[in-house]
Amino acid sequence: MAQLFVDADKIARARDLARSAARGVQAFIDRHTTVSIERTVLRLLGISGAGSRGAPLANLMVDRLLAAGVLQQGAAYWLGRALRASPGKDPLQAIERVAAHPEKLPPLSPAEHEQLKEEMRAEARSAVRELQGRIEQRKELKRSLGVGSFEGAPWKYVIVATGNIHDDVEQAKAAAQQGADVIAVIRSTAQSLLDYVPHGATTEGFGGTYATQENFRIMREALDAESRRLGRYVHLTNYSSGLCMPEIAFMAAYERLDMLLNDAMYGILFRDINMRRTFCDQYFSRRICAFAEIIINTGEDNYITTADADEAAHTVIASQLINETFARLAGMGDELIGFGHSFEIDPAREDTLLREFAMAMMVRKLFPKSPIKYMPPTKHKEGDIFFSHAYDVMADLVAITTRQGIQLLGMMTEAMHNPFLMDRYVALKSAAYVYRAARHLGDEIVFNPDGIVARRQREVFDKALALLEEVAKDGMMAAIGKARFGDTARNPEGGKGLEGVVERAPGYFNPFLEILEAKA
Amino acid sequence: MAQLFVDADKIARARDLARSAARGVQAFIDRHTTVSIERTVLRLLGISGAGSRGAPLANLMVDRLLAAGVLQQGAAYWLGRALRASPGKDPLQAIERVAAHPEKLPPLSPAEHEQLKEEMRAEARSAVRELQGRIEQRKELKRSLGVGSFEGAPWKYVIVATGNIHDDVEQAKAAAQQGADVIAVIRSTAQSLLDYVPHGATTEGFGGTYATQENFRIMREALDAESRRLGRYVHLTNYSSGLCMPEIAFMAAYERLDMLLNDAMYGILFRDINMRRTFCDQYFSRRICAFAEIIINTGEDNYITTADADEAAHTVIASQLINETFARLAGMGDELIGFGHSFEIDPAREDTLLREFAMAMMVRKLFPKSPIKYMPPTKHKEGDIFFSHAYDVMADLVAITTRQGIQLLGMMTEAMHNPFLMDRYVALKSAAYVYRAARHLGDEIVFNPDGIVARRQREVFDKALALLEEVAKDGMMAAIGKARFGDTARNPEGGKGLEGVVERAPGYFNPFLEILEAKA
Amino acid sequence: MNVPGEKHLIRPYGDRKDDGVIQLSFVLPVPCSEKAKEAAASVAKKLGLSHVLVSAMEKAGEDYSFFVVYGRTHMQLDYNAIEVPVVVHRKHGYDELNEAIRRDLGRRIVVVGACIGTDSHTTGIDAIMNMKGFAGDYGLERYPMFRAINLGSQVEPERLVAQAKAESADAVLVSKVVTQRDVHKEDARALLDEARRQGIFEKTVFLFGGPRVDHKTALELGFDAGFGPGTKPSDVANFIYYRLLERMGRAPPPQQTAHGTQDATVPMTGEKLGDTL
Amino acid sequence: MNVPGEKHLIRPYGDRKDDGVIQLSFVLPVPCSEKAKEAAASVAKKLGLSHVLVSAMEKAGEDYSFFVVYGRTHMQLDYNAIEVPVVVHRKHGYDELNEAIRRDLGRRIVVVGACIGTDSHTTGIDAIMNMKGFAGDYGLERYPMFRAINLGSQVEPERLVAQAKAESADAVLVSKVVTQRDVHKEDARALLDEARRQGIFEKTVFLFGGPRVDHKTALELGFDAGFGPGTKPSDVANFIYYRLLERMGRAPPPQQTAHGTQDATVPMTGEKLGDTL
Ligand code: B12
Ligand code: B12
Ligand SMILES: Cc1ncc(COP(=O)(O)O)c(C=O)c1O
Ligand SMILES: Cc1ncc(COP(=O)(O)O)c(C=O)c1O
Repeated sequence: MAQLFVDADKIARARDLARSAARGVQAFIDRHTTVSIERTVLRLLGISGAGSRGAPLANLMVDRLLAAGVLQQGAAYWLGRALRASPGKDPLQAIERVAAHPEKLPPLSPAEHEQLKEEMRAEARSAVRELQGRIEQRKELKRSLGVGSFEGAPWKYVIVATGNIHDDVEQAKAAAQQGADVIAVIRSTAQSLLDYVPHGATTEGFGGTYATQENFRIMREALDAESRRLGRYVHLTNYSSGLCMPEIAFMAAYERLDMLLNDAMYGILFRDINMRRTFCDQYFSRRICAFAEIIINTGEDNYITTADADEAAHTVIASQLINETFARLAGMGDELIGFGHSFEIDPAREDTLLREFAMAMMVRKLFPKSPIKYMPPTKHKEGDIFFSHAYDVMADLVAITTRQGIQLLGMMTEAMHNPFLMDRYVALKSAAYVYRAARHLGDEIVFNPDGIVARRQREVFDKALALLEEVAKDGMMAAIGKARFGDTARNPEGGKGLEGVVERAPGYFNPFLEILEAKA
Repeated sequence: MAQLFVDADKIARARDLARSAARGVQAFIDRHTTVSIERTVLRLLGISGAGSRGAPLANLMVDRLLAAGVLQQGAAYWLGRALRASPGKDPLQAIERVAAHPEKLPPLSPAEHEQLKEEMRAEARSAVRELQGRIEQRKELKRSLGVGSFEGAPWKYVIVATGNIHDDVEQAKAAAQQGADVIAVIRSTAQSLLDYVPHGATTEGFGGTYATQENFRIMREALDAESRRLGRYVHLTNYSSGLCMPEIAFMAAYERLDMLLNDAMYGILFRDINMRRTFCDQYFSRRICAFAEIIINTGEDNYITTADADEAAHTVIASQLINETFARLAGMGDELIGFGHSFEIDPAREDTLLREFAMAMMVRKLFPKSPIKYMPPTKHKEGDIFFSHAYDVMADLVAITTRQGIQLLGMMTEAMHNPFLMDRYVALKSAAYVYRAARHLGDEIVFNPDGIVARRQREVFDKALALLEEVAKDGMMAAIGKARFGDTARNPEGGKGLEGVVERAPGYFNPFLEILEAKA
Repeated sequence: MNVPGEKHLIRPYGDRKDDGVIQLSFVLPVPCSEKAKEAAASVAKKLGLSHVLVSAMEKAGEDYSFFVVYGRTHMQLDYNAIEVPVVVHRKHGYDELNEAIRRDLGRRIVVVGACIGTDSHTTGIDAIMNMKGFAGDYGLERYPMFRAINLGSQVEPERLVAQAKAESADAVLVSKVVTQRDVHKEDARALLDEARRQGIFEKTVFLFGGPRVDHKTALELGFDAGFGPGTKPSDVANFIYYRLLERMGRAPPPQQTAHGTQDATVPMTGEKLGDTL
Repeated sequence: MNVPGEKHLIRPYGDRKDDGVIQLSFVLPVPCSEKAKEAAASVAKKLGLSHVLVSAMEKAGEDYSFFVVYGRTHMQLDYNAIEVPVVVHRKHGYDELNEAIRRDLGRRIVVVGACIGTDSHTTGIDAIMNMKGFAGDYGLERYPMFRAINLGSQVEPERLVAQAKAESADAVLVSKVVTQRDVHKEDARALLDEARRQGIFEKTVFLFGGPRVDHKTALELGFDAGFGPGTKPSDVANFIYYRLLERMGRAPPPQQTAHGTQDATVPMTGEKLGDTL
């Protein structure tokens, strides 16, 4: 059950505003590419290894092309040229060769040019076919097994974060055996700022484990086995976020991940990544997610861990509508957009359960077809694990009652450390109890249409609408400049990774974008 | 908020049945007295000390009178006779004297007889006046201080049970400081079967601390001081239950206790105390409670710790209606009847929260003027304290949402030991959070009138009605004989304490009963 | 890594294998203060923990502080060195057992039980003896080959023993639930003394049960067996049958186990126990 | 019973004074079984506990068991022997402190702060430095006599030190929240090394803060002070003022404390700390 007390025209109006705000940005996106988009193209084309000092080949190549000032043609184009210029040579050397003196390259006749592109398109099509195959395997396994604790129950989402992929596997398996439906491997703190994706299996991370293609593979393999044993499909998720959004989206798709944290603004606001860079990257990464049918989780919960959850509630709604627009512009269906929000109101206040119900129901109803991602209390968690546990239990109750799609289970030790094995066990057992005990509560109760909950919804939505009016007027980038989201101001020239944004040349060539955009 | 989905005529019908079932018993009660009623009369008349081997004087005297076969006259009468027979002598010796050869006593002229009774009545009136004074003190202090966490919040009731009154005081003070509104000093397991009330302060008990007048005094004194310091009145409760119901009721009244566990049938079913004895004792004890404005708590929660909570739910309702009748027959106002029930459904089942809501709302609404006493999960508690805590939190939610009057807070260590200091702290902190978070939830939500909750209420009430039909037909005692309550069969001649029941002589004299029955 | 014979060293596991993480909570009788917090930390250190983190200091009263502490122990346990002999007797099903009794004893087994002393927690003994049974497992009363007499609650030793004598019972079943200050042990001893006094101690099987009872303690107290939480009537029925056979010199004596007698007749399943503990 | 000079022996308290009751929970990397339960009991016994009760054995995974255990420790602590020197400085109120700075230093105090390394948990440093402050207590930015420059998150040591140097800051405020595998200490050391390299270490006050920071560790790392959970901006403002006075030889050096600097400038209230821990 979930009730919405906001009137329909206001909601329609808000969506229009979000759309027009996004349109400007999308125009920019369509005129640009980034180093990480181009690296992703190369990875799609099979450039997967790493150089001597661990630097991924895709990075080495793209860096050369960027330095040579020719990236705006598209990496796929240059790989084609390079291989044709020095057939049989190893791709990196070939690229280095052409990048050294691009001007020296013999010009191509229009026919040759077309032929080259056709060859690359053929490559791309077969790459996409292979990818498609792997995605089908994932869907097939899931189809063949049960999903979730029962129809309509949120998927129980827990985090593993030991820093060591092998410990992560141990803990993920234990969690799966105790009822976890989704395993999230949290990344090492540093990773979002790396402009490359580390290579291979890793055993040292801080606050998390590096997201690498090999780590993805290891964990998914373990979860496939576990899913089969349990007869229940266990999802895997990670972060397509930071400076490598599209690359990680590709790796995730390839390694059969089910979900990705992927937000149009998180990197900008919480990692001070340049906004142009993030906007371009989120687009291509979402194109890949749309193709791979990966559910994305947006990061609005983060706003209210920084700002006051009660005061900033409207920014969550506004941001979700913006994320929705961007996701749709990238060809994503509603069923793939997991809107994030959370149970974060200061428990020292009164009627917090009512206010959380108000938000949870509103989000649920604003995006009826989407798998809402519900986050637990974190900011006001205490070292008193018994209290923290009681606090989490209230979030479990709201989650099952309002039928959130995916619930990240709160950890009683949230205020201290990354979840321990026992913390996850305690959370899973209590969540299972609350889901069971309140299974049909949502169908039983109705909230007073003029009560605290209804009024709270209207108040929050009105503020969200006002904010969107402003954003639509000033434009997204300006609004971010005025710290309208997450209490943080960012400007279009600031932040990390701007150097990696390149205006596309007229002849910009990206065979995958052609395929993905055609598909939609 | 609480909703009742049972139709009014059925409720009226059920009350009639309970009344007619009780009427037969009340007729019996009015024709009998018991050793403990008579001991209470003596205690009211100031016989408070204990003999050499710790036996209370009141017991020594009443035993003599019973042995002499003259108790049916009433102890007050014999005390009068004795003091007149040997003026200035110590009362015990005086009684022993008359009891030795009652037949040898010179007969009294009707005038003398009347005069003697008048003297005793005068004694009684002054005793009652003194008692009244002490009760006023209690009410005065309460009036002068705040009560409960906020208007409409259940009073937080916690148990202390160290076995040592001095440790109990320590723990009670700590609990009061952390928000406890009611302190219950649990009795030693053995006590309900003792046919006397131990004397003085005690430091050794099992599963609880002996209920003695001195222990009452010590604890109330400590709580008075604490209440003043905190500016919040902290109630004290104990058990008027077992073989000494009326005596403990008197001691509690005298020592300014606020509540008493007192049930018309608990002793019969759970302590195998003779039913005639208990019915008589509960009557006089409740007369005293009515006079002293002591809130009684009935023990229906016990049925569902023995039988299955879901299956036996109707016995709780039927028993409450019977307790109501008996209480009213003893002159108690609804505001003094704290009907007991509890959150005991096996958490392994589905929709237990809905079923608990159904019961909690029904009880709340059946007795709108009464302070409902809500008990926590106990039977299905586990050694996993984290799970147990989550389970208790759900009971807190139901308590605040349905506005139960008094909530006994669940202990996460219920399955292991009597509450430790830290267990109480954890329970109080979480209850305070849940009360705060859900403060107005009850005013916000409405249950579906044809939903699981509504249907469950009707189902339970119909069964209760059927049971009452049977009880009214066969009569209370027969019904108990058929194990209709608490899965336990008892017969009128069985159980402990029958020897202490005597038919009143035509001239039976009990000046206090005269006063108390007149008052009503 | 568990190679029989070899050592199998284990340690508590929180974040990473063998990190030794343990959570503690306790109350100290001092008001909250930095000093109290330091005291809490030293409690943990005195227990031999390192990386001590006092994650919560809560005011549990003006003179009491409640602490939640995390730390790491450096102890190791050799899991292979832990002794829990499991008895090999095969557990009979309901019909099979009745049949076996008929065959091997040729008569009904008589058991008398009660919840003794001032204890009136009957649900435990009822679960074992009455028709209904426990967790879907029939109670002894239901077995054609058992005659089960349940005296209920608050039964004094004298009475229980006298009754057993009168019925010339094969086994006496004793339940104690209240354990504060070890009253359950006192009462249990009193019962056996009474049995000796009335001279039925030798010829009768004595079983002790309750949530805080385990086989080891029961044996120490002089009982034939102890039964803890989660006991099923069928465990008890099987145990009595085998014990009687054995007294007739017809079965291998079950080895003593350090545990509730689930495993005196059946290899037990931790889960189950985990659930009912 | 707390007579200064004399011993004040305390022990954990559960049911009765000095019973030594402690609750434990931990995971062992073995499946649930009676043997596992016995192993859990021996963990508690090896910690020196008696009356060990394994109240729960839960299946935390096929190869992992989660235990809740109660037991009693026999240790005693002499509460009077626990050392937590409290500094005597009087804590100035907002206006009073601004006034004092004007009077005693005659200029604004310049502080530069950041959340360093890869750590982007800025709410802590923001709570101290920004206008808004924390728990109703104004942030440094708000004080007329402070000039507070907050560089925000993920600032590399070089940058923070360079900035401090450029502003010739009186104090550098460093925040670290992520502590897994002690990364907060590494980063803190890196910062001070950088300060030495750029030659501002001697003349600048260095403060370290975060949820897992305490004064003791901070001192060990080479900082002037450490500030833990619940720190108020006013605590920090006062500390800096006194420390600068002292460097001018104008105030008694605050004794070192073993704790968060609430009590380096004010006698602290456990409650508060209890609440925010
Ligand atoms: C139900 C209950 C009651 C009911 C009892 C109703 C009844 N007819 O039994 C009522 C409400 C009457 C009650 C009263 C009291 N109770 Co009570 N009660 C409980 C409760 C909630 C559940 C016990 C239960 O029924 N368990 C279910 C049964 C099936 O499990 P079991 O007893 O372990 O039995 C199993 C095994 O142990 C074994 N078994 C048991 N006995 C035997 C015997 C044999 C021979 C064999 C083979 C096996 C066997 O087989 C059974 C099936 O597997 C517990 C708390 C808890 N959750 O455990 C408190 C608890 C037992 N009660 C407690 C107390 C203190 C009391 C009181 C003394 C409180 C008071 N001072 O008023 C009173 C007085 C009772 C008295 N005079 O003895 C304490 C005991 C503390 C301690 N360890 O000493 C507990 C633990 C609650 C607490 N934390 O304080 N109680
Ligand atoms: C909010 C939050 C976030 C927000 C941060 C937003 C922001 N702008 O700060 C977001 C969502 C971005 C976030 C992300 C992550 N987080 Co985070 N986060 C938290 C959370 C929920 C609350 C922290 C907080 O704001 N506390 C409130 C402030 C006011 O308290 P405080 O920091 O202690 O500050 C006070 C005192 O310490 C002191 N103080 C602090 N600094 C300083 C400095 C000086 C000079 C002085 C004098 C005083 C002082 O004064 C302050 C006021 O009293 C905690 C969990 C928790 N409840 O603690 C996890 C937590 C800190 N996060 C954690 C992790 C692992 C992460 C991630 C690394 C997870 C991941 N791998 O993706 C990411 C990446 C962050 C990064 N790159 O650093 C872990 C850290 C585990 C550990 N001990 O190592 C925690 C504990 C959660 C957990 N249990 O796993 N997080
Ligand atoms: C969208 C998104 N990306 C990433 C992260 C994790 O932070 P980091 O950028 O350090 O991986 C979060 C944290 O919740 C998030 O919501
Ligand atoms: C009415 C009543 N009396 C007494 C008791 C306590 O038992 P005992 O008779 O052992 O004091 C209870 C237990 O809940 C009760 O409900």
